[in-house]
Amino acid sequence: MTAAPAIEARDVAKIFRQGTGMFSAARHVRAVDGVSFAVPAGGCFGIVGESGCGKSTLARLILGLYPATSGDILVDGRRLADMGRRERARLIQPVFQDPFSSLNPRRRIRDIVGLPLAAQGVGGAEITSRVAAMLERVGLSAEMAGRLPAQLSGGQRQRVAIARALILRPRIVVCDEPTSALDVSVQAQILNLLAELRRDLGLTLLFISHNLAVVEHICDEVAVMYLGRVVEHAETDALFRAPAHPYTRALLASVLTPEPGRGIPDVGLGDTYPDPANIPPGCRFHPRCPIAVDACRTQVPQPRVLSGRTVECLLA
Amino acid sequence: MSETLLDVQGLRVRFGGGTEAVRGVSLAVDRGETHCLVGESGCGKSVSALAVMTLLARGATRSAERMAFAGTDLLGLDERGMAKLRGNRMAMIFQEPMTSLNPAYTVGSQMAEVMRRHRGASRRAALDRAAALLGRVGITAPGMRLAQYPHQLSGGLRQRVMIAMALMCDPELLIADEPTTALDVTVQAQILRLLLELQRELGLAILLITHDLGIVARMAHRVSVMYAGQVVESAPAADLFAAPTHPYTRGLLDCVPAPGKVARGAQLGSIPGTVPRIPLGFTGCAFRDRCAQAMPECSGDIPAQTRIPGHRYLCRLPAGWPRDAAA
Amino acid sequence: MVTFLARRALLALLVTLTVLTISFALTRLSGDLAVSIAGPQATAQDVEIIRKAYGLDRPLLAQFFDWVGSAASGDLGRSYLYHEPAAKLIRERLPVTLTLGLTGLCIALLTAIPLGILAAMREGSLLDRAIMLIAVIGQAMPSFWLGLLLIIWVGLKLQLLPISGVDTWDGYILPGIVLAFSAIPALMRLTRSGMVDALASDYIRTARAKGLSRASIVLKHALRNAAMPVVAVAAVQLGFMLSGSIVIESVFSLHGVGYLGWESISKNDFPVVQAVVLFLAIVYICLTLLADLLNAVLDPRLRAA
Amino acid sequence: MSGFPPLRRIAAGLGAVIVLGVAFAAIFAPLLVPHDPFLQDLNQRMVPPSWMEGGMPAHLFGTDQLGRDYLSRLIYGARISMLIGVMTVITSGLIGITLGVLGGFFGGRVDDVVMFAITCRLSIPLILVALSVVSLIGSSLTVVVFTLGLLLWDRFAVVARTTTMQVRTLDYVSAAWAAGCSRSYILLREVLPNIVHHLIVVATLEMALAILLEAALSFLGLGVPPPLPSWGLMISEAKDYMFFSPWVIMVPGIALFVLVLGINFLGDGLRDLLGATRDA
Repeated sequence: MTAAPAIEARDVAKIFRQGTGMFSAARHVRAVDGVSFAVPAGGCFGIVGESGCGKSTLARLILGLYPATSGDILVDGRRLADMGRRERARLIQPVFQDPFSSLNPRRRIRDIVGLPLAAQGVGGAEITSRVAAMLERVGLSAEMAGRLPAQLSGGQRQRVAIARALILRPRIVVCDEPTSALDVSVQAQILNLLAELRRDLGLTLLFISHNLAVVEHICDEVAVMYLGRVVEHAETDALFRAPAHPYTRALLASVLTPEPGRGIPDVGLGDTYPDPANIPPGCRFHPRCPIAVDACRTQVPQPRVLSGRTVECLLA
Repeated sequence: MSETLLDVQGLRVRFGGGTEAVRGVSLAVDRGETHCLVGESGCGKSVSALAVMTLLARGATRSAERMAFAGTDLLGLDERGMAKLRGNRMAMIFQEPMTSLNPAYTVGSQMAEVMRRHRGASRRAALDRAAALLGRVGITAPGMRLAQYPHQLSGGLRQRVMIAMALMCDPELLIADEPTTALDVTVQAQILRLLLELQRELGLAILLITHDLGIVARMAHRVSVMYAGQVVESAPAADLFAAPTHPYTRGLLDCVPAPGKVARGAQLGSIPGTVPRIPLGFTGCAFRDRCAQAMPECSGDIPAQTRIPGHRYLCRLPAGWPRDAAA
Repeated sequence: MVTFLARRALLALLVTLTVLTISFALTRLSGDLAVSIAGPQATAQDVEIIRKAYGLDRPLLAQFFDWVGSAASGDLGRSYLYHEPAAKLIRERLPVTLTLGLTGLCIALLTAIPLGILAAMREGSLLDRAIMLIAVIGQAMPSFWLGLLLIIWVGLKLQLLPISGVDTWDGYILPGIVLAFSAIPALMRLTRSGMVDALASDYIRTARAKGLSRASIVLKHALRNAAMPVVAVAAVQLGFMLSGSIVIESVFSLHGVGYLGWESISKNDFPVVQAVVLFLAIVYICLTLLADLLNAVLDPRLRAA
Repeated sequence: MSGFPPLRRIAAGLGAVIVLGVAFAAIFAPLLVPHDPFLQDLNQRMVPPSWMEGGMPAHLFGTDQLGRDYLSRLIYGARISMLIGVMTVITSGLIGITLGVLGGFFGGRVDDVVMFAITCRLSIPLILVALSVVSLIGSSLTVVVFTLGLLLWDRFAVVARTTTMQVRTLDYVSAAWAAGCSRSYILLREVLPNIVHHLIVVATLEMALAILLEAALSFLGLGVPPPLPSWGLMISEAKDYMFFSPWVIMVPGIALFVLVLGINFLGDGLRDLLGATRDA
């Protein structure tokens, strides 16, 4: 393992100032608060967590859509912040959640998929042939090229988004909830396509989702985020077999597999909900934690390495 | 068998412009049971529920062979008569807790008005009942919550408020339309657990609409699987999961990634294509274009078959058709 | 809420200052103000005298700060024409304009809101289209022309109402109607679209699922939410009406603030022009502040800010 | 969708016919007029329209107080209205769209400045300031066009700003950033085409407003200077005679009303066709 990881995050933080401007009160939201991880080339790294945990912000930081407030993101050992937009585009591409807002409604599929090529200054004829080949690769017929997004179904749109992401042959694809807006039958099609493309093209995938079953199916390694921090990080099998953090345990307990008669588990969390604008002192999970002790209210847990995993919990 | 509370036969809903969203749906909900209506988006499950409540948007027309609630013929009721039942004996909660509460009024006032309307209760009495119910649905400090506005509550709390509000007049039937789809998974588990408890305690009948087979498996006594405006398979939950018979039901179950079921990176089962648009006057099986078992006869009339008593499905195939043939 | 108000007040102050600057710059656009005031017959000595008398020989910046300083203390300058303080002139004319504006607003609200609600409840029906047609026609009607038509038909031919003069209350009806006509289309469309959105919202479905009465659903649950943008626009419209009254006051020979502004412009009475512009701007700014406050009362979500 | 309601379609078609008709009259005015619109004939003053008692076939809409042919003046008046409408929309559109798009796209301090400019503009009493400017600089067509253009940009700015803000946050714009597109490319190719339908609708509203405002300014005697035949000026010059011959204000008034109505119908039709929303 001498090669640099494909993606590495070093203590990355993003603080949003909400309601900036001179005429309204500012509010600081710590969306991502000191996150570190590394993904080896060809790996599939899952990030799970509930709404407001900062996983989508992290995705946008890695895509270079927001500048990080502090910390570094490295791609192939080089700082993302030092790269030009074209170079960055050749390395990393996104697939977003909502296939309805991720395609420009006024452009044809050909132009949408060819956009990254056009941005690199590739000529028209080459774009046409490469778009046609890529559409076929993601399972769409070439005649789709002339259509508008409104004429496509949700699953077809997501295939178009994948084609756009892959047309530059990037090393890394960041998938932000790529299937959560789709029906289960279509979700399975898209997950199969992503797995196949990853294998064939040697892609590194960063896979962000709230659906643990999906992450378990597709990822090698998983990080669990809570209020802007990674609270547990391990290889998928280890994490699912023996979760160490009480939040991971609650998340896993909440997965409802289609097994009749098992009932609904008690996840043991109270009725308070996390608010990234108002992060509690001590362990940020303590207000909801079923096993919290007094120390959790005041003492901030540090990441600890335990039998092949990293956990942030005083009691783990 | 327990008493049937809601009995719907041959329900059809048509929208202007000639699309039929619901094409002859029949379902029955017994007292104290949970009946899950499951299907993908656009299959007509929500429209069916709204049709039962007479809450369809303007421009939609409803017809049915029979629609009865606790012996009352719903088809014969006018809007006024229906309004007397709604919120009183049959209540409904919705998918979007963020927008389902009126942003301009406090939680307390929105809850109290149900009881004031149906029971003529005083404001004081209605608020007391509201506070008691908020406590029952697991909200700490109900008194404080009553005075708050919806935007001050998180999604999970709002859905608890919606449930409490639905229970204000002790309904016999609760229709829950994707009540946890907009919520986080941990909150979803909490809300579903709450519904189970309330059902056991109050003897509620629940018509639960969902697209999530995991929820169906954990919640349902009886399941109806919908596809393109029809119920294609209906069975007791245990039997449906043990012996899914309609090709669509089987395909749907294969699509769900379940931890430990399919090896990592291996192909998930999937259904090719997308849900078709069904034009007026369509005959035959709506699933035939996506079905590996399709035969030419599938464009003709499809018989409703019975696997075992209580387990019906809408397909030509025999009950025990071999599963492997799907590959 | 307090910081919200403080920030709004600060913004209002900044806007006022900017308008102050603009209205000052405006009167200096023509080049030599003294020449304009003196009139075409004046000799060079006359102009010089006038320049001295009004302080127009001093540096522009000094004149500006003088004017801002005195405006801040309530002194809006003296009229060249009436030789009276501009503020006094405005105060004298204000009741006419205010009565006219409020009459117009009342007529507009009483017409627009019920019709807007009706159109929304029957969305897509013939009634809805008829009501929306009224809005389009109202928008196309030049107000001064409508005023003249009403004077001819209602005032002169039918002799129902007085056509000008302000001695009695009924003298305000015709100009009030004309003024209302300019605000009705916007208010009506806004009420309608607000009600259409509200009636299609999830919380109205909830209200129906609760079995509430139709009156309660429409008037309590939908209207309250639809009213917020209407309130904001009504305040803005009142501001427009006050400044738009210049046309109507001249058609109906009502001697209000608008008429004063027009008279001063045509007679080069610049201190009064400046004062009227500033006055109307401040009225508008106050009205929008008031609308923000009202909306905060109506919408609990704004109170938290 | 049940398609476009036929009644609205008829209205939109009617609007298009009216606007195109007036534009045609404006462009080809010299070829269309039966008489010189500026030629005074003091022997034939206040001749009523030809269908009324005392009317003359040579003057279809009669003559004014100076004996000028009313129809000819009406046709030349169309030039002024259309010119004012189009030029004002171009000027104010350029100002408003630039400000609004910049504020909406860049947000932050830029947006604060834009919002402040909009607030200031809205606080300025429109007619009064327009009148003052025209009175101070001297009335001419150019002055009126630029005064209105410099004053009527607020709605363009508000609509451009809010729609840009909405579009900016959509994922296809994020995808374009991630694809390595430049800022100007994203602004011009990804954002602008998706707000332009809203702006077209605003343009029709502003055109109607500009035409009405010019008429009002001319009516008050501080718009287009005589003897140019502005419709507003025609009404103003004729109002002393309106009690005895009401047609003198009816003819130009109806012309003004019909043109603005046509523009509004066209705007409503475009709104339906392009799927824009009304109130922004």
